[in-house]
Amino acid sequence: QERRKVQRQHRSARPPAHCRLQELTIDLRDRKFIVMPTVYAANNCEGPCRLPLSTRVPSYYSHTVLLLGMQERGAPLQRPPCCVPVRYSDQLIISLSPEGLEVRKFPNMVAEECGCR
Amino acid sequence: QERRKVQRQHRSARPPAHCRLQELTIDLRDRKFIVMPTVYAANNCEGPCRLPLSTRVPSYYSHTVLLLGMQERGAPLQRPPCCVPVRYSDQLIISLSPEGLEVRKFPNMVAEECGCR
Amino acid sequence: GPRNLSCVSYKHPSVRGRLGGAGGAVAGAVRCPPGQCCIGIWNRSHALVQGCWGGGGAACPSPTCTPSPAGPPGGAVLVCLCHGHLCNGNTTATG
Amino acid sequence: GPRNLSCVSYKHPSVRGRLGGAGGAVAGAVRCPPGQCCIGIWNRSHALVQGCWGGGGAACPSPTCTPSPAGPPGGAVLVCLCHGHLCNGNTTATG
Repeated sequence: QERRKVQRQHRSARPPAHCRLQELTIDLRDRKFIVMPTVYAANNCEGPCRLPLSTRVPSYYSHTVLLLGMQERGAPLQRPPCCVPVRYSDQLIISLSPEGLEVRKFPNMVAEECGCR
Repeated sequence: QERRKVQRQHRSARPPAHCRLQELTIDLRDRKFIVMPTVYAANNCEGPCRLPLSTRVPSYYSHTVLLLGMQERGAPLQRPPCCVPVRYSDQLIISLSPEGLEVRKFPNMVAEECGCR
Repeated sequence: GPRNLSCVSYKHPSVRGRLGGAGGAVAGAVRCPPGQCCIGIWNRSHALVQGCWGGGGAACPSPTCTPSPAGPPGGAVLVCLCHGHLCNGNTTATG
Repeated sequence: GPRNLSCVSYKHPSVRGRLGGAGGAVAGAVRCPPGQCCIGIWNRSHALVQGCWGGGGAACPSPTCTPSPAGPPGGAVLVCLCHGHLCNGNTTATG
């Protein structure tokens, strides 16, 4: 059974066996107009996309399965299937501009689920 | 101005400058239960994801922009942003089994739009 | 490709599912969306499915229906694609 | 992290937008979703925003509010994160 929670492994640990959500923190301190957060858990999708996907990666599409099939039969693909976020969540950002402080919700800031596309 | 239609370039031509939809035909003749189609235009998303995305790739998310920002500042990413289909269409498949002929619509068979994720 | 072709539309009762734009299990004709071809599928003795097919890179260079074997070996299924008016109704290859 | 913390809730009229769960421009208290911290943001003379903050990896190790500078240099904005009951109401660093 695949665990669908964020894998809290160290960045130096070996990469995941299949495409899955991994912990990744993004530092926003160089964006001076941002008051909060200074760092946030954006996460990332990492790991190989290989057949059979059905037992390995919960979110997959027929298009991906057919691309992987081509690749397995030795047909080179310009762009092989890739492990990417397929669901995101929002992040509140508190920023300071000449107009004052603003609290705003930004969509698609945090990777929540991964799939092969 | 970016053309959003399928780029009908030959496979041997140079790769696209940015992430975009490219023509790709998938051969289904080795799947013996399939009567039609024998080949179909599945298409694929190809090309690099680079900043700024706003002027290059219509579909992009904040998460991707922040990952690309990390990469530009020299932070190595386990999984850099990738050019993938973000919208698909269906494909009718006519198959023959011992139960007879079946016409069925399969979802997510044809890449229609690309984005960096 | 051909624009708004008319094709013979038919579905044998044994066939599950349907072609886009095809009617029920009665013989008739159907007008196809732009760019589609006529398709006909037969087994040894009778027609199985007739209607519109394609779009998105499908090709039907022939104006007439010349069925050829398709699907699993031994399945005895013949398929034609064509772009003539009601071209999928007539074939010399089957009874 | 702390569970269902209560925090002081306030928004100065000059501030656009709102924190999750924070009320209007009146002083009060708010109960946070599990795992969140209390946050307080001040400028030189007064509080700007107080309420709940975080989830998803945000950390607030301190039980009390110790504001530190944040945001653009010269912006004179101070921020604290804490996990004590109504801890974002009191700070010794601002008037």
